[in-house]
Amino acid sequence: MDPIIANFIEENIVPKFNYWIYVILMMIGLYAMITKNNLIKKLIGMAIFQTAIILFYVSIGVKETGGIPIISHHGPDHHQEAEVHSEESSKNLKHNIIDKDKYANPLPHVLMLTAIVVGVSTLGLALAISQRIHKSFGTLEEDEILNELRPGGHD
Amino acid sequence: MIEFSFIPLFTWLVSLLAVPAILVFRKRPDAREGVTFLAAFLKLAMVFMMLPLIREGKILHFKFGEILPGIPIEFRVDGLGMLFALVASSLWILTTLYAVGYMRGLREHDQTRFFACFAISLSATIGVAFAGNLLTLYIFYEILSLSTYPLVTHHGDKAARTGGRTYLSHLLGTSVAFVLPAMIYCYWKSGGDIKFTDGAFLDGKIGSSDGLIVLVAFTLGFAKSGLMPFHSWLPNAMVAPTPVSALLHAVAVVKVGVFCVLRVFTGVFGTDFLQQLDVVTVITYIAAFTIIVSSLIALTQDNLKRRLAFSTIGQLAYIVLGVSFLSSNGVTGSVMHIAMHAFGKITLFFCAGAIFVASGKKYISQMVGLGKQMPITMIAFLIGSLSIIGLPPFGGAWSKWYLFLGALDAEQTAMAVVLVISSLLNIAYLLPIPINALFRSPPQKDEKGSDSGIKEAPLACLIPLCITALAGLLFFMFPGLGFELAQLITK
Amino acid sequence: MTEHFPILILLVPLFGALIVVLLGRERPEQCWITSLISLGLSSIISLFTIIVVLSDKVQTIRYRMGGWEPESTVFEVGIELRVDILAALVVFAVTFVGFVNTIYSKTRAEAEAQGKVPFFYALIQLLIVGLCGIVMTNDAFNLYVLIEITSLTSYALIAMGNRRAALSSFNYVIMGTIGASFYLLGVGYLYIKTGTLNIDDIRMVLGNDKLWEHQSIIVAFIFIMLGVWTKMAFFPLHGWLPNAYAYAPSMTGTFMAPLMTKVMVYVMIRVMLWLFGDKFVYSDQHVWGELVIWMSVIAIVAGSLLALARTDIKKMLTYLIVAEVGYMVGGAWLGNVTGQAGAFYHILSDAAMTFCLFIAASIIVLRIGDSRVNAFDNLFRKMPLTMIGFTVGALSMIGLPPTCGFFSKWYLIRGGIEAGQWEYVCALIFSSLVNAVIFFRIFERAYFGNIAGVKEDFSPSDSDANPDTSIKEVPWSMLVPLYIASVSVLLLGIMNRPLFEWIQTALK
Amino acid sequence: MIWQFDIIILIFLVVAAIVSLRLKDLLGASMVFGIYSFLICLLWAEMGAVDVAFTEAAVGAGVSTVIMIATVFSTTRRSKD
Amino acid sequence: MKVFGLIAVFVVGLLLLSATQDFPSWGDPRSAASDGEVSSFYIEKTESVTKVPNMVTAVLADFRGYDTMFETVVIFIAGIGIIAVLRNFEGTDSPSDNDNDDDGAGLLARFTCSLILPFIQIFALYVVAHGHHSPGGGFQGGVMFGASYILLALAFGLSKAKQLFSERRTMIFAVIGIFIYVGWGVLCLLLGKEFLNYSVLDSILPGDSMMARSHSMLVVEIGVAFTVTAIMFSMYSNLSTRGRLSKGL
Repeated sequence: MDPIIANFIEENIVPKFNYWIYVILMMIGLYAMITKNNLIKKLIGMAIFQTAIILFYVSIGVKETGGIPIISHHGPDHHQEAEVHSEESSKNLKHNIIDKDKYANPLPHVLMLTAIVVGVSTLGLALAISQRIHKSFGTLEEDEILNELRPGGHD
Repeated sequence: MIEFSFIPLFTWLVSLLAVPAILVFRKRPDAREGVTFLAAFLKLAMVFMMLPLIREGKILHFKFGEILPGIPIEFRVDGLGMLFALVASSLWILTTLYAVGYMRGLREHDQTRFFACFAISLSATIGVAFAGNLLTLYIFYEILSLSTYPLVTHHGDKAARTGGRTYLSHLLGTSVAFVLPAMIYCYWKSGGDIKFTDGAFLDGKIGSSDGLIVLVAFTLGFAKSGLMPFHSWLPNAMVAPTPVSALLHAVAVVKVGVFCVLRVFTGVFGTDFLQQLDVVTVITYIAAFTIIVSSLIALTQDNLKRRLAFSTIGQLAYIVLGVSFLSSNGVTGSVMHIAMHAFGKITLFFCAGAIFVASGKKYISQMVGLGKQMPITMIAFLIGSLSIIGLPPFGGAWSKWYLFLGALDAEQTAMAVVLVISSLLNIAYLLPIPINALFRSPPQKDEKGSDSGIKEAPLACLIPLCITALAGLLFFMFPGLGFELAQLITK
Repeated sequence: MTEHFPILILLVPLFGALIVVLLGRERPEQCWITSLISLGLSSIISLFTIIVVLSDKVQTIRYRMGGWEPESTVFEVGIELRVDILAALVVFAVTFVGFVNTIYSKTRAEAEAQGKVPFFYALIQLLIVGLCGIVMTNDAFNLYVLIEITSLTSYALIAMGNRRAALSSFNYVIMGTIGASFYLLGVGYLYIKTGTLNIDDIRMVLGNDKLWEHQSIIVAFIFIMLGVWTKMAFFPLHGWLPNAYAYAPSMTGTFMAPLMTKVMVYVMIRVMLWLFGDKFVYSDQHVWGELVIWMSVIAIVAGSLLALARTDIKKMLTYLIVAEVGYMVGGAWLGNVTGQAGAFYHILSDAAMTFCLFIAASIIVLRIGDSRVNAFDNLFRKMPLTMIGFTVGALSMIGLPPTCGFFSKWYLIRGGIEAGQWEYVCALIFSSLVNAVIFFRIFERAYFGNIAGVKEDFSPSDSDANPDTSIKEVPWSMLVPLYIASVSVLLLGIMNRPLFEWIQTALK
Repeated sequence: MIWQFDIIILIFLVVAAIVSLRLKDLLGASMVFGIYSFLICLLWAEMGAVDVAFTEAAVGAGVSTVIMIATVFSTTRRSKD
Repeated sequence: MKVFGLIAVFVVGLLLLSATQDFPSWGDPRSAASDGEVSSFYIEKTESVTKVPNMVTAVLADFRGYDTMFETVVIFIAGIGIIAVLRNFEGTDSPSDNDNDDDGAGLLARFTCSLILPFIQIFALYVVAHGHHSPGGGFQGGVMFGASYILLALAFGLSKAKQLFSERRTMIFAVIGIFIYVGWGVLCLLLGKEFLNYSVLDSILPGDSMMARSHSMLVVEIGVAFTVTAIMFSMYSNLSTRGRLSKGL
């Protein structure tokens, strides 16, 4: 294989394949949103698009060395004082500072919780609108709707 | 020298305050037109009140409300503005008198709207005449365009609408497209100062190429001056009733156009600065071209008002030409010509209107022998056309003479030739009308036709045109005031 | 107390919305007065905020949510609100337009949202909450959440209209989600490089670490801009706007058309000058400066021409909005303070005049029952009061003194001249000429009517009486907002000098 | 953090996304979309974002799928693409 | 259209990929975001300043509580928006299909549901209450609680569920949820500190100011749970019946 390509893969793909997959997912979702003819399909594409972005954010927060962002006082770094479980929370903070590499970055998770909520709200509202459209046009296919509007609408 | 005074404000306000009164009295025509007359006389009185101060060389000044950084709404009365205000306000009275006769004679509709817009346009005109800075000038210019639109389209039929469309599109379009950016450019170049003072504010602040562009933008942008190629609104506006044509041609609109051009030359650039920029030849040639071409077109027109319109275009070009000589004589000639042409042309229009009211004739070919029925009108027409042509003993002679001198001062013999040729053309397209009317007998077929029973127009129409015709004579005898005011700016 | 004003501006309409929903089915008639009170209160508070911010010692209110002072860190750990004079002005515009529009919707809400009145008022108040939050927040992600709040409320509000409205609302959902998600992506790219979300801190990091030439920052900028442009209907991305605003219920259209796009323009200016900083945006090694100016030129020209081609008045106005957005984008991208300040001043003035025009247009359409311009015969005689208001808005749209449209054009053109972007200047002038054509076409119609109409009122005597009294003026609840709007158009024009100076000082 | 596991899920994700967009039957599409949500929530759990995974499991795989299916039932299952 | 979409999509994708080249490699603990001051502050200081080991909950409900408030508002908007869009009160819908209400699913399904529903709801409550120490919180718990009602509606028919949870009640619950959240913030405002600054509440809550923060988080999580429960159910019940609330799936 061409060494340049191999080098490129070494540099850019292997350590960053998450980003690549998220870009691919996002492209799939965006393509569906733009070109799909069925409204529900557009919405599925929208959901995929949003999850792809969420995936990207979560990937920001990941640490190879870190676990879940919940401070555990039974973890390996607290064996020496496993007996003082009471009032530890104030004490062990004085004794040993928490090693931040042991925990994933919580901020992206928080942001993505909000993003998920926004996503489901948008989805619900859009589904309601598409039901309304189906009630008044009798179809969910964009082209059929536009054909029905053709004589009336002037654009 | 410069002294603060409220009179300019009141002069501007008086016709504006007349508008609500006119609207209030819309059901009682007499009271309504009484209000108009009152306003007109008051305005004239105030202008005369200012006249002595101006003649002493004072400059009246009034400002309020800074609307843009460093730019208030500002009135400033100097010689040029004074002269223009005099012409406009004195002619307003006559035009009103005439309009009363005309509108009632033809039982026009919507007379209230007519008189109200008339008053608004008059105060806009005074605003332009007294404008103390470029923005004020521009604002009143636009107000004038808008307020005359209902007058031009008074009849509201198809022709009137097309005419109005051309009118508004030309005037608004050019002013927004050329004047506004040029003004902002000046504002930027001159560091936020666009006041008219004795010295021009753009003096020495701008390069030659930019100067050329800005100058052309201004001169063409103030399309009310009817310079080609933006002249076609004027003939199209002829659909309006004759008093409106009088307003357009003599009192307000076109004069405002040339007045703005004069301001640009004297107030914005300053003649000396233009001298050293050496860019005005373009304007000179545009003006000369306009003079010749419009006169030639005028020859071919059979509709009297259209012919007069084209002659107006030519006469305005005289004024621009004169100022573009940048010599004191030229400027004097231009300033004088504003007044002279105003009186001459308004006479002609009054006559045209009187003929229309009395006989319903619009076309020159129909007017042969009309002098029998309406001698006074036709004699007045003769006087007016002689004054326009510029033959002594009529006022036009002075302005033409000074324009000629200006051409010679500027060593522009070509332009002198143009002046001569165009005067001949004036003779060719103006004189035949009264001559035929007075001295040739009407063709036989018209004997038993509608011409029987034609007599002079109603008195309200007749008096103003006699007055203006006489004024043409008087200006030849006593041109002093005109000179004096003209000197105030040229010195 | 004064330091709590920003959050109070938000909380009052929020509580108002909750109360309205609770009142709900039982007493729908009280929803109007409730929202009127809450929005009036909110606009009064924002007026006071302007006064506070103008005082020399305050200048900028910084309000830290939860009181998280960054003691051990230099960066903000919480979310903070930042209110300077620009934000205060826009917030006042939002709340005030909301208040006036509530007056307008007194009668329309019952008519156009049968039985859904409480939901309408709740949604409109939440929309105002979202808009104010957008303007005041200083946190990039919080901005996203608030953008989504405004988007969701506007989807629902638009979809309350007829079936065309539902369809256009669906398109809006798709476009709006793409836009918001692009913005979110951009913020993510910024976060992965800078590690903070506070707008000022991000600018600081970008400045300190010289991250400007990094590809990811450039891409982040591009995506944020794309997102914001989609939400503000910048020309190639404007597809969703005209139908959405034209078919929405009238009281919704009158509120959204003036505000949504303008607030997004404010967001764009904020992103350009505060999030990335002018050194990055206007730097020479990026090609986009010229490009965006040209895009805005295209937007202005295309918007004006599309508006010229429309006969439906509401459609026409919506396309004019597209053109106006072009004005503001171009002005913001000129790269000099005059242009930016002009664009910002145009946000306010355009809000005023669009509001005026939309109210007038919806009143006319309501009365004559036909939205085509050809049906506007003799309107000046039939409903003079309405047409006066319409005229003021139209003159301002054309840009004639002394309306505010003239002055914003003045500043924008001056900025264009200073920047030497002549194509932009020409585009501005062209569009105001086209606007003149558009509106005088309407005036001619409304003034003379068609030829037959003229003949009919060509009476031998001097008559200015009203020819036919079939069409009446609308009730005060619609005329008062119209006149408030047109007065504010004139007032903005007269007040332009102090406003412009405040804006300039805030931008410097 | 086993990256092989990670990449397998990612590939499944892409497949699920494409399938749910290709299916002509909207009900099936919604179902596959539910599967997609489950996969992605698995992925997040494995990335250490437990709260996000929890939420996605409850919302994405739960509620969104349910309301989507509800919509499909109350409108139509037909889809041309 | 398809071609245009394809081009646009590929342009976007290439732009994004071109940006990834100067990203920190995936999972790198030294990346600007993960090593940055803010995230380090959250990781190291959270427990000391808020007494909450689950950083996500702490950041969600306290540091960025303002976001979460609007997140709740977003849910609320979705709920009332769906009703506003779908419901039409002119009564154009023929009430014919409203009468014959379904009786839900089969017997077995009902039995199973009646068995598991209590556990679901209890677990939901646990998730809400224990969000400080374990994954979960108001939002997840609320969704589960709402899902339990959805399950009820699926099994026993919507009308049965509406008896327990009528629309009026739904709206009240949703409003109460937001009211708890915002009101709690306003309480801080009234006590003279910034909005949502829980630390001043130690005067009315047991424990020091840090414990006050911890307790306040529980309160706002409960508020979120209220709203989310109500809205999730109303979303389902409106969407599954085109807003007529007559006949479930």
